[in-house]
Amino acid sequence: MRSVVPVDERVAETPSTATLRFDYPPTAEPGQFVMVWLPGDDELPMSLSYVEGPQKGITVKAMGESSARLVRLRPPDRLGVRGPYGRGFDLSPRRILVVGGGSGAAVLAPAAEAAARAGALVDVALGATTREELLFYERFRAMGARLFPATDDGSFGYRGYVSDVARERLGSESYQAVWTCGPELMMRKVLEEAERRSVASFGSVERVMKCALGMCDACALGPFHVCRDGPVLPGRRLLDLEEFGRAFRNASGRLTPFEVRRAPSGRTGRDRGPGR
Amino acid sequence: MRSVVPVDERVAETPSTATLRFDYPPTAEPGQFVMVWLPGDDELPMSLSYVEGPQKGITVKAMGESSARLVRLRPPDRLGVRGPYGRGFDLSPRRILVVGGGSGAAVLAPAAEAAARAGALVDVALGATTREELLFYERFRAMGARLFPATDDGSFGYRGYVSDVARERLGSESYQAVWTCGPELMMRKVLEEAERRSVASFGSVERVMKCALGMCDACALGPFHVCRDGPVLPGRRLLDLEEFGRAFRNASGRLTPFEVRRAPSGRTGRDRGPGR
Amino acid sequence: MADLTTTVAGVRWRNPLWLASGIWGESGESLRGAYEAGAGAVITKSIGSGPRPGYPNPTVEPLGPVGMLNALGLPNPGIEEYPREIEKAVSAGVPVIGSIFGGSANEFTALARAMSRTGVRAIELNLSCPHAEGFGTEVGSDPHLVERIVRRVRAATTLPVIAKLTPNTSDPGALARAAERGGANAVSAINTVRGLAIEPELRRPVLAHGIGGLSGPAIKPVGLACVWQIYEAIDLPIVGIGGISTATDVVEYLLAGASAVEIGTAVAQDGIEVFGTVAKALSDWMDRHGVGELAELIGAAHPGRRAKRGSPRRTRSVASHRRRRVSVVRGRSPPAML
Amino acid sequence: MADLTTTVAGVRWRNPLWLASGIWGESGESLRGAYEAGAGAVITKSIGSGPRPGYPNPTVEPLGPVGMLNALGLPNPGIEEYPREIEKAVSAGVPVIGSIFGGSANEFTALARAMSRTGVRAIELNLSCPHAEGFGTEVGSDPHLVERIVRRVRAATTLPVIAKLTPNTSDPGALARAAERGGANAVSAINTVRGLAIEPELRRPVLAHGIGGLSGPAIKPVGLACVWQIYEAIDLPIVGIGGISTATDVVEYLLAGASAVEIGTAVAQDGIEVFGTVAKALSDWMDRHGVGELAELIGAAHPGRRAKRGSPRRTRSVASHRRRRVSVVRGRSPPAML
Ligand SMILES: Cc1cc2nc3c(=O)[nH]c(=O)nc-3n(C[C@H](O)[C@H](O)[C@H](O)COP(=O)(O)OP(=O)(O)OC[C@H]3O[C@@H](n4cnc5c(N)ncnc54)[C@H](O)[C@@H]3O)c2cc1C
Ligand SMILES: Cc1cc2nc3c(=O)[nH]c(=O)nc-3n(C[C@H](O)[C@H](O)[C@H](O)COP(=O)(O)OP(=O)(O)OC[C@H]3O[C@@H](n4cnc5c(N)ncnc54)[C@H](O)[C@@H]3O)c2cc1C
Ligand SMILES: Cc1cc2nc3c(=O)[nH]c(=O)nc-3n(C[C@H](O)[C@H](O)[C@H](O)COP(=O)(O)O)c2cc1C
Ligand SMILES: Cc1cc2nc3c(=O)[nH]c(=O)nc-3n(C[C@H](O)[C@H](O)[C@H](O)COP(=O)(O)O)c2cc1C
Ligand code: FES
Ligand code: FES
Repeated sequence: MRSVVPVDERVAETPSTATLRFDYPPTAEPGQFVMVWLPGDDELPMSLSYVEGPQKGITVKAMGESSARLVRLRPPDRLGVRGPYGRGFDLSPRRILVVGGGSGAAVLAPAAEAAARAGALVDVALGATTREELLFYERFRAMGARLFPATDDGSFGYRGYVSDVARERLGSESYQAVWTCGPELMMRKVLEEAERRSVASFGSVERVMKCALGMCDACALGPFHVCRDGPVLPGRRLLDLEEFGRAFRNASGRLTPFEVRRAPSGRTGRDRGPGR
Repeated sequence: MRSVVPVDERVAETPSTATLRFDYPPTAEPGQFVMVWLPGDDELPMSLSYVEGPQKGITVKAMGESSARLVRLRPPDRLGVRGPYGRGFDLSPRRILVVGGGSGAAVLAPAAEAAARAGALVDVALGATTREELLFYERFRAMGARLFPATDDGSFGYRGYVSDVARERLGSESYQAVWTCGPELMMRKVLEEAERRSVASFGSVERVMKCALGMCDACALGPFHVCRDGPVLPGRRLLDLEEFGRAFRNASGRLTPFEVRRAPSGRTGRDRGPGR
Repeated sequence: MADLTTTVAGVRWRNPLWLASGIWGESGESLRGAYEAGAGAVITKSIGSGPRPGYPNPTVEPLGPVGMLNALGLPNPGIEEYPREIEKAVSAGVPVIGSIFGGSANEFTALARAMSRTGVRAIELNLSCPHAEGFGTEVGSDPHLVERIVRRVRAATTLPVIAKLTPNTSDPGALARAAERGGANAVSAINTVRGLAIEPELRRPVLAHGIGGLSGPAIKPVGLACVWQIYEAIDLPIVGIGGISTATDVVEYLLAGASAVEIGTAVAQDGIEVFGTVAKALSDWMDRHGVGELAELIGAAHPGRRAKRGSPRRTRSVASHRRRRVSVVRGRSPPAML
Repeated sequence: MADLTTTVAGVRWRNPLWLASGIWGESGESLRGAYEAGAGAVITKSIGSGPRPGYPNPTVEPLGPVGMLNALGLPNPGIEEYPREIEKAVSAGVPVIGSIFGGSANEFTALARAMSRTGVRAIELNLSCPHAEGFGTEVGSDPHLVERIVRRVRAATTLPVIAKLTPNTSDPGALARAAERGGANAVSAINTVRGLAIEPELRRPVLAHGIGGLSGPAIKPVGLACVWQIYEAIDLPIVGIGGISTATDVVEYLLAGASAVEIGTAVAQDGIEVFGTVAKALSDWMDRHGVGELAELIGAAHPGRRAKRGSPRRTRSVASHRRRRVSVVRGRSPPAML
């Protein structure tokens, strides 16, 4: 029920992020994730950044020790893979605003690609700390999306939060759906804005995962189990949850507030807690 | 993997034999058997005397305690059933001599029926102790077979061994196959005669059965496991086996000679050992 | 409509389908969700003295139709933190059973005291932790320790105490008798069966902890055998656990002697809806079979019980039962060996 | 081409895939057939002092993908009769291992003496019979009895002695150490896991005997865990048993510490051809993975063993192994509980 596969190809996407491609035939949908075992180390949930055909891909950002080791893998290093798990995006809307922060673009890219291929017009607000950390910029371009970049340091596109870019977009044009993935505080802002304007919104959320089978309760988020009901959940439902954007359950199951770090430069740091 | 089914219908076939019909959808071939559990009592191998459609049937002769209890069941008494198991008859020959002794007709009838329906000419040498014990006489007639009955007491048809009738048939006409089921000494004679005349021959044999899955070795007969390789085996192979017609393994696995009882009247009794 | 209520440990529960410990058991919302989905009672994750993150991943290995292995390592927020979660369920009227684990009778006793103040209706003792004073085996595989822990906990709380027994033993009946002597109000069985998975390509165990616990369809026969043997050994009500996912699984456990059951791994396969689905199917099964209440089924596959069907609980001695079973089931004198 | 030979109990066998006791084990022709199908050795049905018909049917309950339950009741023709069957296989050059069972050390000893005169290459002790002096549990779940039986048998024969251990215990390592102390040349594990099936329509156990033994896919994780723990506990070669049906199953057992394996229930699913198929697939697997001989795999999933890969058998103490395993597998300090 678990496959061990060699990494076929590694693509350095940004200084902190790499895509690993490997042969894993089970069919998957954009937005689903797999559990990736780095033998001798941890097993981490990773969204599929490439979902089509037998060769799948994940795009990993070095955050802690395990993800950093994962980013450093090279063919033919081996991975354990199980899944895919969870529910992905509804691909039917024809006018979509995609809002990605940091490694969030990993899960948004294949979904946007599928929607674009089916004829949707896709706008992408893409945020990162700095220009070279903008993930999948070229990939979004290649699928015909309009890009609205934002960097914390202003090295490319808008200087500041990608959520501000998203707000601007939602004010300027009318979208059928907003998809977002990134730090939870960012997602909360984006989803609130979308809901305020009655645009259907969906966020891909992260929680600590152990079983990925909807039983161990590690990923509990209000009434949801992110591994089974998510990771993609409707903004409407997420915004109802007091925890969303504020707290997560740590490995012991204890509700723990996200720490918001501020870098000396004053830019917004990332949430501590489940990745991104 | 076991079904418990009520007896839908009971047909008294002869004074010692009854057919029990029950709903058991798995597909089966003529010659295969099921393991029939009489709850609180034994579980016995029984050939399917009706193999087609969801309603199967077994035709049981009262031999020992368990089969006698089985014969007395009435709707809606319940049975446990698992299977079907084993290999049945090759139904391709177009000119077939069927030789049945005692309850042996139970397994031969559905096979003959299928062959006749497919266009084969079927002759049936049917033996019993006495007229009213001739099993499935009308059923063979209804399928268009020519019947050559024999009774030990001469109350109907030839007086004497059905194997003698079979020898006469094999001398008079040319058959493509001989199928037999009955006491092993009888079968041995029939198969020998067929092989002597180079007619392909097949016997349905009985051995003690426990697992019916080809593992416990209870039904070992030379290199064969009757539950898996049989119960229908080629005469050519059976005749090579010293045990065939002479000995069987009892429940402890010990090779035990068949006892041949002679009734006061002088007619051949049945083998002691696995049924019929 | 069949009556699904069951009485275990002196408490009447709306149905015999309980959420097993460790499943949907970390958050109050989940406990409540399981009850709303149809569970008769919900058991918390096993709670210890302090917060534990558990073992690193991989903590679970799915084994297809066989079930799964897990070695989560008893992650839990600890007895100080956890009452907040219980409160969320209890305040919504959910009958919660608090599961606790410890390494010694003292630890169990302190936990039981604290747990008793949270609003739970009963306490389940998870006796499957390594024996601190022993060598690798579980606390719960030593009848003396089981008796001691149960007795101490019994004295420390007014709530009903359910002792959850391990299948990793040569004699489940002996463990059950120990729990009965200690004063347990019920026993539940089984916890997971010791198991291991190895990844041949990587030449190492899959689970970070190595050895884990097997659950799901593979262990249904093991759980049934334990419940059967425990029913023959003691007079307490039994909560059956292991590989249950359908109404007929439940009926088998009831017939073997269980008064209620717990469902765990089936939640992974069928979702939390399994409780509602199985409750409905069980009620239908009972209607179809003319069974009005669960008492008609509980232990009814035991020959002694069969003979006096309808009585809620047999009182004859174990030995007379044993004799009777042999003669009724087999109808001949018993062979001496398996 | 990989070398499939393996040395167990001082004997070199052509491959590590042995026919498990109780499967194709009543007739000499079957034993021979299993060897011709590719088995490295064949183990007889367990033989007792006199003929036994076993329990009445139903003796077997198929459980689909999970495996099966059986309670055959050790049918066998007895030690006086059975040598005739062994002779048919031995005279054809088949390496036969004689399995015996008894209720006491005396009975085992007498059987071992008689078995030693039949031409078998080794003796396997089936220790899973009810303990005559005890209460319901198996002879083989009591380390003292195991040690006593093995020691007596060891003294009564010059043939290698393999002690077959039960999984129905809290501590497989303790049983293995008892067998080692008694002088066994190898241990095999596991026998079937205690299990039960109930027929809900009929409200009774399916098997005539009631409790039976679970085998097949369901118990593979259980067998692997036992082999793992036994490897950590003793220095004797181990024969792994339980749920094996493919080459990767075999590799998993080798990695867990087995020097050979036995295959039973898979014969029901895949036929006796399973031996030839798995032998070929194992050899291919080894070629594909650059493994020249089995010694490279045996125990290689144990961290201590991984560190000194290539050495045929580790010699370090159990305790140092344990420490090492924890640090290598987990890379952090060990949590205290399961
Ligand atoms: C559904 C889902 C999809 C994801 N997709 C991606 C992706 O496509 N790309 C990507 O780079 N990251 C993704 N992540 C995040 C990723 O799983 C890790 O959280 C991240 O890589 C950091 O892991 P780490 O151990 O290196 O970091 P650490 O700094 O060691 O961990 C960061 C924090 O996250 C928690 N945490 C993270 N993962 C786990 C876990 N599996 N089990 C327990 N605790 C955990 C820890 O408690 C810690 O507080 C996804 C997460 C989820 C839940
Ligand atoms: C493949 C097969 C198909 C059969 N088909 C039919 C059929 O269609 N109709 C029919 O009437 N009979 C059939 N039989 C015979 C039937 O299974 C019983 O053997 C027969 O009914 C006598 O059983 P009893 O217990 O009543 O007799 P008993 O006199 O108690 O047994 C007769 C002898 O047969 C042995 N024996 C028979 N069955 C078993 C068993 N299952 N396990 C262990 N030992 C056994 C006993 O050792 C005893 O020596 C078939 C047998 C086999 C093997
Ligand atoms: C993921 C998981 C976590 C578990 N955690 C606990 C636990 O914390 N305490 C406990 O007593 N049992 C725990 N168990 C055991 C279950 O409660 C149950 O006894 C076992 O899984 C058998 O039931 P099942 O086959 O229905 O899953 C856990 C089981 C699983 C699968
Ligand atoms: C039908 C059957 C009969 C068995 N008989 C014996 C026996 O006589 N002696 C013995 O030691 N083990 C016996 N066993 C146990 C097997 O040898 C083996 O230990 C067990 O089945 C686990 O292996 P498997 O999963 O490959 O079947 C029997 C098992 C089965 C299924
Ligand atoms: S990770 Fe276990 S329930 Fe979601
Ligand atoms: S009945 Fe068991 S092998 Fe045929």
